[in-house]
Amino acid sequence: MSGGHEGEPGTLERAVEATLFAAEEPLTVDALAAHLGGIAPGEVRDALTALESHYLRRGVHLVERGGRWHFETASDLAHLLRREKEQVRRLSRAATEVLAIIAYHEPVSRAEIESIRGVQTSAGTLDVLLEAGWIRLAGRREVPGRPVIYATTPTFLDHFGLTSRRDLPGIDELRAAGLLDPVDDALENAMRFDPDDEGEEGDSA
Amino acid sequence: MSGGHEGEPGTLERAVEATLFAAEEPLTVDALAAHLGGIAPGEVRDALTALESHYLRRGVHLVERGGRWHFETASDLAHLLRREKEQVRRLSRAATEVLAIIAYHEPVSRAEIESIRGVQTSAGTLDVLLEAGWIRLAGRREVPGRPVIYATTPTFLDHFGLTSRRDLPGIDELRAAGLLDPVDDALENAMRFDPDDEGEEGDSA
Amino acid sequence: MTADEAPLMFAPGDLARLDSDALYLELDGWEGPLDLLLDLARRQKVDLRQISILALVDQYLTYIERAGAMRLELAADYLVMAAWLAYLKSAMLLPKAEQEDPSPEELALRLQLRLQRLGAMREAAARLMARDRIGRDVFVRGAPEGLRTDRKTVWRSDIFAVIQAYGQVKSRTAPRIYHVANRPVMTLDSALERVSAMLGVTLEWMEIRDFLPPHASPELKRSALASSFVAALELAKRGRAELDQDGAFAPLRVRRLKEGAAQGPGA
Repeated sequence: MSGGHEGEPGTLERAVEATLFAAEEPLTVDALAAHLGGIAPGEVRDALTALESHYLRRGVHLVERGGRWHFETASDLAHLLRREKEQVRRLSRAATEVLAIIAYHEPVSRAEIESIRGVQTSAGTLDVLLEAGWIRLAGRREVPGRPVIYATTPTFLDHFGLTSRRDLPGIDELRAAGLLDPVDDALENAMRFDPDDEGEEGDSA
Repeated sequence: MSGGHEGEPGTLERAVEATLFAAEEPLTVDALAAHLGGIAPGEVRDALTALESHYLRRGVHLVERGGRWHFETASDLAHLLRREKEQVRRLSRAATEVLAIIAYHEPVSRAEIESIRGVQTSAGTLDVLLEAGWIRLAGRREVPGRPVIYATTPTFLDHFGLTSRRDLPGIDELRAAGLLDPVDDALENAMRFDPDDEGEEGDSA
Repeated sequence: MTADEAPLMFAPGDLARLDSDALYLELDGWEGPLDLLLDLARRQKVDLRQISILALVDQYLTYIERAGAMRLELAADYLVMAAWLAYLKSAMLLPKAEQEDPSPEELALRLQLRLQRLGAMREAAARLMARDRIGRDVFVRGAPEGLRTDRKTVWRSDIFAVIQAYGQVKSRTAPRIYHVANRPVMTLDSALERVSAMLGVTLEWMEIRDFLPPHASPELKRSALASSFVAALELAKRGRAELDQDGAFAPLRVRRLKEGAAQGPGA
């Protein structure tokens, strides 16, 4: 990498830039390294960091979503770029809630989703989210009945501009307040301890 | 970034950058101006000029083709878009036999190869040798049907470390080396199992 | 709060709608009793942790009563919840004395915790939907060139493999000459002749070994033994000789049959 101030981007930086521009989907550091002919991942990471800061002031940003990198337009330009045709999937309120519950609790079973919402979840709601590529089947919970459990996907992080699940709005506060713990755990904590207690130890997240 | 000539890109420059990045096809100055809410074309042109020079050193260039602007991979990095991945494979036994027959008998037609080998030879086997660059079409035999005849190439001599075909040991030498001793084919196969060999005769790999 | 969330957030003036005809529309928007309870709780404009379950229960029951009066086909879920809340209410109003295991306080707390969780998720969903979303607020490259990886096979071999392969082809396809060794044998015919002649000498039992040529090579001897045995069998079949053996592998003896006793098919 050519040192100094920004000025001339190094060869690898240019190669990473070109590759990510041309890629049809976000790429991991490893995928980039492999595509560039077996560069050390560390060097790719350095190039990404340099690019990220270079593009910070531009109309296009380099962002990391769930370990995968891609370019996207700067969010502050949204008002200029918004398209006439709505490209974004409109979600029903039910689907929105289910998505949030999965994202904040993952992995989570349908029964657990239903216990939070207090209503049955129609199969169609999960289908919509699966089809959008935002959630996936994440195996089965090893409890009687072995229910299927759901989790979010990298595409979900990508779509909502989240670097990782830790970026979910307010997730730290919700966890600290015990609001991501099952009601039974919270109840036990509330009955046993001072209500102000944060019920942290039952944390299963 | 030390101020320099470039400095912070202005909002219009950033907007043009983002618009061209997100566009599905190259855009004219007028289309850009309209898309950005009726900016004066002159300003758009200025922004394009600034962008063009900014991207000159990058891995992606802003280029104009027939009055339309778009981003494209820097030409010196175009090879990144189409990478070749080399995969080394050992020549199958069938192909090795065919190659040996061509080397010893060249120029030789497929029918002659088959009569020497005593088994049919799939077109795929010859294709592999052609692809490897070890054999070439050496014209046609002037007999009824004018079959294609094959011969080895300089690449063949090169790869196998031969100065000329005369370096190939003669029949007498082969016999002396025990290479003409009858072998039980089944036993022989069992002794030197070659994973590439499987189904070679029938397939076209 | 973007346009997406508008239907699920209630403006401060919403309470008024409780008394209006809009009731059914709101029911359409709700999926179940917990939903309705949460909404009622929100209207109290208090933190869900401070909420008065008793007040909430009252509101819910009032609501269901009115809705029921106007429209009968209220979902069973709503009525079950109403019944359960009515029970909860009465339990909470009764003296604390000897309550059943899940105390009304516990039931109320459980309800409150559930509402908190649903409320938290609903808010989280709203915040999630309000983020800059790809295809709406931010855009990825419109026409990416795409990356392609062409696999190219590089073939590898070596000269020994080629020479060896040629040797195998040659040896596999070379015409093979089969030699049949010319071994010394005694044919059945000559054995028959020999045994017949020797049997003519005496009427005594003779061991089959005695019929063999005394100076023959071991190979010829084995052949002679086999042929002589078959010859003996043949003679027995013709009624000209009889065989005798004490047991398996015991010496095999042969004797000429008297001419008169011969009933064979004739020679």
